[in-house]
Amino acid sequence: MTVRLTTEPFDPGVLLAEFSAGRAETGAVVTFTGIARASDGQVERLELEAYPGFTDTEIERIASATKARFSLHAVLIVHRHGEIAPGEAIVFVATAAAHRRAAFQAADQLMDYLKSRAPFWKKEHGPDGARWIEPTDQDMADAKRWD
Amino acid sequence: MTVRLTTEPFDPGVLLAEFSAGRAETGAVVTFTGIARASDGQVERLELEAYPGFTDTEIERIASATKARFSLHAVLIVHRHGEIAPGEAIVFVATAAAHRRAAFQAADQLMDYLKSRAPFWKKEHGPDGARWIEPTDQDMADAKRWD
Amino acid sequence: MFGRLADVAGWRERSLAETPATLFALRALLSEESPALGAALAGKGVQVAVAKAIVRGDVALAAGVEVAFLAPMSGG
Amino acid sequence: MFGRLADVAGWRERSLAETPATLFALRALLSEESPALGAALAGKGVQVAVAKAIVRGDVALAAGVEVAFLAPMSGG
Repeated sequence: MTVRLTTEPFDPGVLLAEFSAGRAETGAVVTFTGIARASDGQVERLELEAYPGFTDTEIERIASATKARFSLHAVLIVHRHGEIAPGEAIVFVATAAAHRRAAFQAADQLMDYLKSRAPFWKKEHGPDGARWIEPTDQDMADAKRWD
Repeated sequence: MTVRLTTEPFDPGVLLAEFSAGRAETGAVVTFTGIARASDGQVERLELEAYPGFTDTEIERIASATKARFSLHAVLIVHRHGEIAPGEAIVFVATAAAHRRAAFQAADQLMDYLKSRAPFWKKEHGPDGARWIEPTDQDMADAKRWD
Repeated sequence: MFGRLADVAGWRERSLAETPATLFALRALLSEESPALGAALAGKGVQVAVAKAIVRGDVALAAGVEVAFLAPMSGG
Repeated sequence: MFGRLADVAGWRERSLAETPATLFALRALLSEESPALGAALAGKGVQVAVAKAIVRGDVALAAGVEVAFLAPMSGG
Protein backbone atom coordinates (compact mmCIF):
# COMPACT_ATOMS: atom_id res chain seq x y z
CA MET A 1 0.00 0.00 0.00
CA THR A 2 1.41 3.37 -0.95
CA VAL A 3 0.19 6.89 -0.23
CA ARG A 4 2.11 9.84 -1.64
CA LEU A 5 1.49 13.56 -1.22
CA THR A 6 3.27 15.78 -3.72
CA THR A 7 3.39 19.42 -4.74
CA GLU A 8 4.74 18.49 -8.21
CA PRO A 9 2.62 17.63 -11.30
CA PHE A 10 2.49 13.89 -12.04
CA ASP A 11 1.60 11.76 -15.06
CA PRO A 12 -1.18 9.24 -14.37
CA GLY A 13 0.05 7.12 -17.29
CA VAL A 14 3.44 6.59 -15.69
CA LEU A 15 1.76 5.66 -12.41
CA LEU A 16 -0.53 3.10 -14.10
CA ALA A 17 2.37 1.60 -16.07
CA GLU A 18 4.29 0.99 -12.81
CA PHE A 19 1.25 -0.19 -10.91
CA SER A 20 0.05 -2.74 -13.48
CA ALA A 21 3.44 -4.22 -14.41
CA GLY A 22 4.38 -7.74 -13.28
CA ARG A 23 0.94 -8.73 -11.97
CA ALA A 24 0.43 -12.35 -12.99
CA GLU A 25 -2.26 -12.98 -10.33
CA THR A 26 -4.13 -9.68 -10.53
CA GLY A 27 -7.12 -9.89 -12.87
CA ALA A 28 -8.32 -6.31 -12.47
CA VAL A 29 -6.76 -2.87 -12.08
CA VAL A 30 -9.00 0.17 -11.73
CA THR A 31 -7.70 3.73 -11.68
CA PHE A 32 -9.31 7.06 -11.01
CA THR A 33 -7.68 10.31 -12.09
CA GLY A 34 -9.19 13.55 -10.82
CA ILE A 35 -8.35 16.54 -13.01
CA ALA A 36 -8.64 20.27 -12.19
CA ARG A 37 -11.37 21.72 -14.41
CA ALA A 38 -11.14 25.16 -15.99
CA SER A 39 -14.95 25.53 -15.91
CA ASP A 40 -14.84 27.73 -19.02
CA GLY A 41 -12.29 30.11 -17.52
CA GLN A 42 -14.08 30.42 -14.16
CA VAL A 43 -11.21 28.59 -12.49
CA GLU A 44 -7.69 29.88 -13.11
CA ARG A 45 -6.01 27.75 -10.47
CA LEU A 46 -6.76 25.50 -7.51
CA GLU A 47 -5.03 25.78 -4.18
CA LEU A 48 -5.00 22.64 -2.08
CA GLU A 49 -3.87 22.73 1.50
CA ALA A 50 -2.77 19.62 3.38
CA TYR A 51 -1.77 19.11 7.02
CA PRO A 52 1.51 17.24 6.75
CA GLY A 53 1.88 14.43 9.27
CA PHE A 54 -1.90 14.28 9.64
CA THR A 55 -3.26 14.16 6.07
CA ASP A 56 -0.93 11.34 5.02
CA THR A 57 -1.57 9.31 8.19
CA GLU A 58 -5.36 9.62 7.80
CA ILE A 59 -5.28 8.55 4.15
CA GLU A 60 -3.01 5.61 4.96
CA ARG A 61 -5.42 4.48 7.66
CA ILE A 62 -8.36 4.51 5.23
CA ALA A 63 -6.40 2.94 2.37
CA SER A 64 -5.35 0.14 4.69
CA ALA A 65 -8.94 -0.53 5.77
CA THR A 66 -10.12 -0.51 2.14
CA LYS A 67 -7.36 -2.90 1.13
CA ALA A 68 -8.46 -5.39 3.80
CA ARG A 69 -12.19 -4.95 3.10
CA PHE A 70 -11.86 -5.73 -0.62
CA SER A 71 -8.91 -8.18 -0.40
CA LEU A 72 -6.87 -5.94 -2.68
CA HIS A 73 -3.46 -7.00 -3.95
CA ALA A 74 -2.28 -3.38 -3.97
CA VAL A 75 -3.44 0.22 -3.56
CA LEU A 76 -1.76 3.42 -4.72
CA ILE A 77 -2.93 6.92 -3.85
CA VAL A 78 -1.09 9.98 -5.13
CA HIS A 79 -2.51 13.38 -4.17
CA ARG A 80 -1.33 16.84 -5.17
CA HIS A 81 -1.32 19.80 -2.84
CA GLY A 82 -0.22 23.40 -3.32
CA GLU A 83 -1.05 25.23 -6.56
CA ILE A 84 -2.71 23.27 -9.38
CA ALA A 85 -3.46 24.51 -12.92
CA PRO A 86 -6.59 23.46 -14.92
CA GLY A 87 -6.00 20.24 -16.83
CA GLU A 88 -3.50 18.96 -14.26
CA ALA A 89 -4.19 15.82 -12.26
CA ILE A 90 -5.12 16.39 -8.59
CA VAL A 91 -5.48 12.81 -7.46
CA PHE A 92 -4.69 9.33 -8.73
CA VAL A 93 -6.10 6.19 -7.13
CA ALA A 94 -5.26 2.67 -8.32
CA THR A 95 -6.60 -0.62 -6.98
CA ALA A 96 -5.54 -4.16 -7.94
CA ALA A 97 -7.68 -7.22 -7.18
CA ALA A 98 -8.32 -10.73 -8.46
CA HIS A 99 -11.72 -9.71 -9.85
CA ARG A 100 -13.22 -6.55 -11.28
CA ARG A 101 -16.04 -5.93 -8.79
CA ALA A 102 -13.63 -5.57 -5.85
CA ALA A 103 -11.28 -3.28 -7.78
CA PHE A 104 -14.14 -1.00 -8.91
CA GLN A 105 -15.79 -0.80 -5.50
CA ALA A 106 -12.52 -0.11 -3.70
CA ALA A 107 -11.58 2.75 -6.06
CA ASP A 108 -15.11 4.17 -5.82
CA GLN A 109 -15.00 4.05 -2.01
CA LEU A 110 -11.55 5.65 -1.80
CA MET A 111 -12.68 8.52 -4.02
CA ASP A 112 -15.86 9.07 -1.99
CA TYR A 113 -13.67 9.18 1.10
CA LEU A 114 -11.10 11.56 -0.42
CA LYS A 115 -13.82 13.94 -1.68
CA SER A 116 -15.56 14.44 1.64
CA ARG A 117 -13.40 13.23 4.50
CA ALA A 118 -9.72 13.41 3.63
CA PRO A 119 -7.87 16.29 5.33
CA PHE A 120 -7.48 18.69 2.40
CA TRP A 121 -8.85 22.19 1.97
CA LYS A 122 -9.50 23.36 -1.54
CA LYS A 123 -9.76 26.91 -2.84
CA GLU A 124 -10.68 27.91 -6.37
CA HIS A 125 -9.14 31.10 -7.74
CA GLY A 126 -10.98 32.73 -10.66
CA PRO A 127 -11.52 36.12 -12.31
CA ASP A 128 -14.10 36.97 -9.61
CA GLY A 129 -11.82 36.10 -6.69
CA ALA A 130 -11.35 33.01 -4.57
CA ARG A 131 -13.77 30.62 -2.89
CA TRP A 132 -13.44 27.59 -0.65
CA ILE A 133 -14.85 24.32 -2.01
CA GLU A 134 -16.46 22.21 0.66
CA PRO A 135 -18.06 18.79 0.17
CA THR A 136 -21.59 18.87 -1.25
CA ASP A 137 -24.53 17.02 0.32
CA GLN A 138 -24.12 14.52 -2.53
CA ASP A 139 -20.46 13.99 -1.59
CA MET A 140 -21.50 13.37 2.03
CA ALA A 141 -24.22 10.92 0.95
CA ASP A 142 -21.78 9.13 -1.39
CA ALA A 143 -19.29 8.60 1.44
CA LYS A 144 -22.02 7.27 3.77
CA ARG A 145 -22.71 4.40 1.32
CA TRP A 146 -19.61 2.63 2.64
CA ASP A 147 -20.06 3.15 6.40
CA MET B 1 -15.17 7.36 -29.09
CA THR B 2 -12.52 4.84 -30.03
CA VAL B 3 -12.63 1.05 -30.16
CA ARG B 4 -9.49 -0.88 -31.10
CA LEU B 5 -8.92 -4.61 -31.49
CA THR B 6 -5.31 -5.71 -31.53
CA THR B 7 -3.30 -8.90 -31.50
CA GLU B 8 -0.24 -7.05 -30.11
CA PRO B 9 0.52 -6.48 -26.40
CA PHE B 10 -0.23 -2.93 -25.24
CA ASP B 11 0.81 -0.76 -22.29
CA PRO B 12 -2.16 0.57 -20.27
CA GLY B 13 0.02 3.41 -18.96
CA VAL B 14 0.64 4.77 -22.46
CA LEU B 15 -3.08 4.59 -23.20
CA LEU B 16 -3.99 6.48 -20.00
CA ALA B 17 -1.33 9.13 -20.64
CA GLU B 18 -2.81 9.84 -24.10
CA PHE B 19 -6.40 9.64 -22.89
CA SER B 20 -6.02 12.01 -19.94
CA ALA B 21 -3.86 14.66 -21.63
CA GLY B 22 -5.30 18.06 -22.54
CA ARG B 23 -8.59 17.65 -20.70
CA ALA B 24 -9.30 21.02 -19.07
CA GLU B 25 -13.05 20.32 -18.71
CA THR B 26 -12.91 16.66 -17.69
CA GLY B 27 -13.00 16.24 -13.92
CA ALA B 28 -12.83 12.45 -13.83
CA VAL B 29 -11.07 9.69 -15.77
CA VAL B 30 -11.66 6.07 -14.80
CA THR B 31 -9.76 3.17 -16.33
CA PHE B 32 -10.13 -0.56 -16.09
CA THR B 33 -7.30 -2.90 -17.10
CA GLY B 34 -8.06 -6.60 -17.31
CA ILE B 35 -4.96 -8.78 -16.95
CA ALA B 36 -4.54 -12.47 -17.85
CA ARG B 37 -3.99 -14.39 -14.60
CA ALA B 38 -1.56 -17.27 -14.28
CA SER B 39 -3.74 -18.89 -11.55
CA ASP B 40 -0.64 -20.41 -9.94
CA GLY B 41 0.50 -22.03 -13.16
CA GLN B 42 -2.94 -23.43 -14.07
CA VAL B 43 -3.08 -21.04 -17.03
CA GLU B 44 -0.14 -20.98 -19.43
CA ARG B 45 -1.81 -18.85 -22.07
CA LEU B 46 -5.17 -17.46 -23.10
CA GLU B 47 -6.55 -17.67 -26.60
CA LEU B 48 -9.12 -15.05 -27.52
CA GLU B 49 -11.09 -15.33 -30.70
CA ALA B 50 -12.86 -12.34 -32.27
CA TYR B 51 -15.14 -12.12 -35.30
CA PRO B 52 -13.65 -9.24 -37.28
CA GLY B 53 -16.24 -6.92 -38.77
CA PHE B 54 -18.77 -8.05 -36.17
CA THR B 55 -16.95 -7.84 -32.82
CA ASP B 56 -15.72 -4.28 -33.43
CA THR B 57 -19.12 -3.09 -34.70
CA GLU B 58 -20.95 -4.55 -31.70
CA ILE B 59 -18.54 -2.98 -29.20
CA GLU B 60 -18.78 0.39 -30.96
CA ARG B 61 -22.55 0.24 -30.75
CA ILE B 62 -22.46 -0.39 -26.99
CA ALA B 63 -19.70 2.17 -26.35
CA SER B 64 -21.72 4.77 -28.20
CA ALA B 65 -24.86 4.05 -26.13
CA THR B 66 -22.84 4.21 -22.90
CA LYS B 67 -21.26 7.49 -23.94
CA ALA B 68 -24.70 9.03 -24.46
CA ARG B 69 -26.21 7.51 -21.31
CA PHE B 70 -23.51 8.92 -19.01
CA SER B 71 -22.75 12.15 -20.97
CA LEU B 72 -19.14 11.07 -21.34
CA HIS B 73 -16.53 13.37 -22.88
CA ALA B 74 -14.64 10.39 -24.31
CA VAL B 75 -14.46 6.59 -24.27
CA LEU B 76 -11.57 4.34 -25.24
CA ILE B 77 -11.75 0.55 -25.47
CA VAL B 78 -8.72 -1.51 -26.48
CA HIS B 79 -9.15 -5.29 -26.58
CA ARG B 80 -6.57 -7.97 -27.34
CA HIS B 81 -7.34 -11.08 -29.31
CA GLY B 82 -5.17 -14.00 -30.37
CA GLU B 83 -2.65 -15.49 -27.91
CA ILE B 84 -2.15 -13.77 -24.55
CA ALA B 85 0.42 -14.63 -21.87
CA PRO B 86 -0.26 -14.38 -18.10
CA GLY B 87 0.45 -10.88 -16.79
CA GLU B 88 -0.42 -9.25 -20.12
CA ALA B 89 -3.34 -6.86 -20.44
CA ILE B 90 -6.41 -8.27 -22.21
CA VAL B 91 -8.63 -5.23 -22.14
CA PHE B 92 -8.37 -1.52 -21.36
CA VAL B 93 -11.40 0.70 -20.89
CA ALA B 94 -11.18 4.44 -20.17
CA THR B 95 -14.03 6.87 -19.56
CA ALA B 96 -13.87 10.66 -19.18
CA ALA B 97 -16.68 12.70 -17.61
CA ALA B 98 -17.26 15.96 -15.78
CA HIS B 99 -17.86 14.10 -12.49
CA ARG B 100 -16.65 10.88 -10.92
CA ARG B 101 -19.94 8.99 -10.54
CA ALA B 102 -20.60 8.99 -14.31
CA ALA B 103 -17.04 7.95 -15.15
CA PHE B 104 -17.14 5.06 -12.63
CA GLN B 105 -20.56 3.79 -13.67
CA ALA B 106 -19.77 3.94 -17.39
CA ALA B 107 -16.54 1.94 -16.98
CA ASP B 108 -18.30 -0.56 -14.74
CA GLN B 109 -21.10 -1.00 -17.28
CA LEU B 110 -18.72 -1.39 -20.22
CA MET B 111 -16.79 -4.11 -18.38
CA ASP B 112 -19.98 -5.98 -17.43
CA TYR B 113 -20.95 -5.84 -21.09
CA LEU B 114 -17.55 -6.98 -22.36
CA LYS B 115 -17.44 -9.89 -19.90
CA SER B 116 -20.76 -11.44 -20.84
CA ARG B 117 -22.02 -10.04 -24.13
CA ALA B 118 -19.14 -8.88 -26.33
CA PRO B 119 -18.38 -11.23 -29.23
CA PHE B 120 -15.20 -12.87 -27.99
CA TRP B 121 -14.52 -16.51 -27.23
CA LYS B 122 -11.91 -17.29 -24.62
CA LYS B 123 -9.94 -20.49 -24.14
CA GLU B 124 -7.52 -21.18 -21.31
CA HIS B 125 -4.57 -23.43 -22.04
CA GLY B 126 -2.92 -25.09 -19.04
CA PRO B 127 -0.93 -28.18 -18.04
CA ASP B 128 -4.15 -30.25 -18.04
CA GLY B 129 -5.28 -29.14 -21.51
CA ALA B 130 -7.59 -26.43 -22.76
CA ARG B 131 -11.03 -25.23 -21.67
CA TRP B 132 -13.50 -22.65 -22.93
CA ILE B 133 -14.38 -19.87 -20.51
CA GLU B 134 -18.01 -18.84 -20.73
CA PRO B 135 -19.69 -16.10 -18.69
CA THR B 136 -20.68 -17.10 -15.17
CA ASP B 137 -24.18 -16.58 -13.72
CA GLN B 138 -22.65 -13.69 -11.78
CA ASP B 139 -21.38 -12.13 -15.04
CA MET B 140 -24.88 -12.43 -16.53
CA ALA B 141 -26.46 -10.87 -13.44
CA ASP B 142 -23.89 -8.05 -13.45
CA ALA B 143 -24.70 -7.18 -17.06
CA LYS B 144 -28.47 -7.17 -16.36
CA ARG B 145 -28.01 -4.38 -13.79
CA TRP B 146 -27.74 -1.90 -16.67
CA ASP B 147 -30.63 -3.10 -18.90
CA MET C 1 -18.44 -21.69 -35.89
CA PHE C 2 -17.17 -19.66 -32.96
CA GLY C 3 -15.97 -20.73 -29.53
CA ARG C 4 -16.66 -24.31 -28.44
CA LEU C 5 -18.95 -24.87 -31.45
CA ALA C 6 -15.85 -25.11 -33.67
CA ASP C 7 -14.54 -27.90 -31.40
CA VAL C 8 -17.84 -29.79 -31.66
CA ALA C 9 -18.00 -29.30 -35.44
CA GLY C 10 -14.37 -30.13 -36.03
CA TRP C 11 -14.17 -27.11 -38.36
CA ARG C 12 -14.40 -23.36 -38.11
CA GLU C 13 -15.43 -22.27 -41.56
CA ARG C 14 -16.99 -23.91 -44.60
CA SER C 15 -18.42 -22.86 -47.93
CA LEU C 16 -21.45 -24.69 -49.24
CA ALA C 17 -21.89 -25.13 -52.99
CA GLU C 18 -25.59 -24.34 -52.60
CA THR C 19 -26.95 -21.98 -49.93
CA PRO C 20 -30.01 -23.46 -48.17
CA ALA C 21 -33.11 -21.22 -48.60
CA THR C 22 -33.54 -20.54 -44.89
CA LEU C 23 -31.58 -20.64 -41.64
CA PHE C 24 -33.74 -23.54 -40.41
CA ALA C 25 -32.89 -25.49 -43.59
CA LEU C 26 -29.20 -24.86 -42.88
CA ARG C 27 -29.60 -26.04 -39.27
CA ALA C 28 -31.36 -29.21 -40.52
CA LEU C 29 -28.56 -29.87 -42.98
CA LEU C 30 -25.84 -29.47 -40.31
CA SER C 31 -27.80 -31.66 -37.84
CA GLU C 32 -28.16 -34.38 -40.40
CA GLU C 33 -24.40 -34.43 -40.98
CA SER C 34 -23.66 -34.32 -37.25
CA PRO C 35 -26.39 -34.74 -34.64
CA ALA C 36 -23.89 -33.64 -31.96
CA LEU C 37 -23.31 -30.37 -33.78
CA GLY C 38 -27.06 -29.96 -34.33
CA ALA C 39 -27.64 -30.31 -30.58
CA ALA C 40 -24.80 -27.89 -29.78
CA LEU C 41 -26.20 -25.29 -32.20
CA ALA C 42 -29.56 -25.53 -30.42
CA GLY C 43 -27.85 -25.19 -27.01
CA LYS C 44 -28.38 -22.52 -24.37
CA GLY C 45 -26.88 -19.12 -25.21
CA VAL C 46 -25.97 -19.91 -28.82
CA GLN C 47 -26.72 -17.01 -31.17
CA VAL C 48 -26.69 -16.70 -34.95
CA ALA C 49 -25.41 -13.83 -37.09
CA VAL C 50 -26.38 -13.60 -40.76
CA ALA C 51 -24.27 -11.17 -42.77
CA LYS C 52 -22.74 -10.02 -39.43
CA ALA C 53 -26.10 -9.11 -37.85
CA ILE C 54 -27.71 -11.09 -35.03
CA VAL C 55 -30.97 -12.79 -36.09
CA ARG C 56 -33.60 -14.61 -34.02
CA GLY C 57 -35.82 -17.46 -35.24
CA ASP C 58 -35.87 -18.34 -38.92
CA VAL C 59 -34.76 -16.05 -41.76
CA ALA C 60 -34.29 -16.42 -45.51
CA LEU C 61 -30.68 -16.79 -46.64
CA ALA C 62 -29.41 -14.98 -49.74
CA ALA C 63 -27.08 -17.02 -51.96
CA GLY C 64 -23.52 -17.07 -50.59
CA VAL C 65 -24.40 -15.14 -47.41
CA GLU C 66 -22.15 -15.56 -44.34
CA VAL C 67 -23.82 -17.35 -41.43
CA ALA C 68 -22.04 -17.47 -38.06
CA PHE C 69 -23.00 -19.63 -35.10
CA LEU C 70 -21.81 -17.97 -31.90
CA ALA C 71 -21.20 -19.89 -28.67
CA PRO C 72 -21.77 -17.94 -25.42
CA MET C 73 -19.48 -14.93 -25.54
CA SER C 74 -16.95 -13.77 -22.98
CA GLY C 75 -14.44 -10.98 -23.36
CA GLY C 76 -12.51 -8.88 -20.88
CA MET D 1 -6.40 27.02 11.31
CA PHE D 2 -7.17 25.11 8.13
CA GLY D 3 -9.37 25.99 5.19
CA ARG D 4 -11.76 28.91 5.55
CA LEU D 5 -11.04 29.14 9.30
CA ALA D 6 -7.66 30.73 8.46
CA ASP D 7 -9.49 33.42 6.44
CA VAL D 8 -11.85 34.13 9.34
CA ALA D 9 -8.98 34.21 11.85
CA GLY D 10 -6.67 36.27 9.67
CA TRP D 11 -3.84 33.88 10.63
CA ARG D 12 -2.93 30.26 10.03
CA GLU D 13 -0.61 29.46 12.86
CA ARG D 14 0.19 30.93 16.26
CA SER D 15 2.16 29.98 19.31
CA LEU D 16 0.77 30.91 22.73
CA ALA D 17 3.17 31.73 25.55
CA GLU D 18 0.97 29.73 27.89
CA THR D 19 -1.05 26.67 26.82
CA PRO D 20 -4.62 26.76 28.19
CA ALA D 21 -5.36 23.74 30.41
CA THR D 22 -8.15 22.40 28.23
CA LEU D 23 -9.46 22.62 24.68
CA PHE D 24 -12.58 24.44 25.91
CA ALA D 25 -10.37 27.02 27.63
CA LEU D 26 -8.51 27.55 24.34
CA ARG D 27 -11.82 27.95 22.47
CA ALA D 28 -12.96 30.52 25.06
CA LEU D 29 -9.72 32.44 24.70
CA LEU D 30 -10.00 32.55 20.90
CA SER D 31 -13.70 33.55 21.07
CA GLU D 32 -12.89 36.38 23.44
CA GLU D 33 -10.27 37.74 21.02
CA SER D 34 -12.58 37.33 18.02
CA PRO D 35 -16.26 36.41 18.42
CA ALA D 36 -16.42 35.81 14.63
CA LEU D 37 -13.65 33.21 14.89
CA GLY D 38 -15.31 31.68 17.97
CA ALA D 39 -18.54 31.24 15.99
CA ALA D 40 -16.69 29.79 12.99
CA LEU D 41 -14.86 27.29 15.22
CA ALA D 42 -18.22 26.12 16.57
CA GLY D 43 -19.62 25.86 13.03
CA LYS D 44 -21.01 22.77 11.29
CA GLY D 45 -18.43 20.22 10.22
CA VAL D 46 -15.48 21.83 12.00
CA GLN D 47 -13.22 19.23 13.64
CA VAL D 48 -10.29 19.53 16.03
CA ALA D 49 -7.02 17.61 16.05
CA VAL D 50 -4.76 17.63 19.11
CA ALA D 51 -1.24 16.35 18.48
CA LYS D 52 -2.46 15.27 15.01
CA ALA D 53 -5.29 13.09 16.31
CA ILE D 54 -8.98 13.98 15.99
CA VAL D 55 -10.64 14.67 19.35
CA ARG D 56 -14.30 15.17 20.25
CA GLY D 57 -15.62 17.30 23.14
CA ASP D 58 -13.21 18.66 25.69
CA VAL D 59 -9.71 17.33 26.38
CA ALA D 60 -6.78 18.38 28.53
CA LEU D 61 -3.96 20.10 26.65
CA ALA D 62 -0.33 19.30 27.43
CA ALA D 63 2.01 22.30 27.46
CA GLY D 64 3.06 23.30 23.94
CA VAL D 65 0.82 20.72 22.21
CA GLU D 66 -0.27 21.41 18.61
CA VAL D 67 -4.00 22.07 18.23
CA ALA D 68 -5.50 22.26 14.73
CA PHE D 69 -8.98 23.51 13.86
CA LEU D 70 -10.11 21.85 10.63
CA ALA D 71 -12.78 23.35 8.37
CA PRO D 72 -14.89 20.83 6.36
CA MET D 73 -12.46 18.81 4.28
CA SER D 74 -12.51 18.17 0.56
CA GLY D 75 -9.86 16.44 -1.50
CA GLY D 76 -9.87 14.75 -4.89
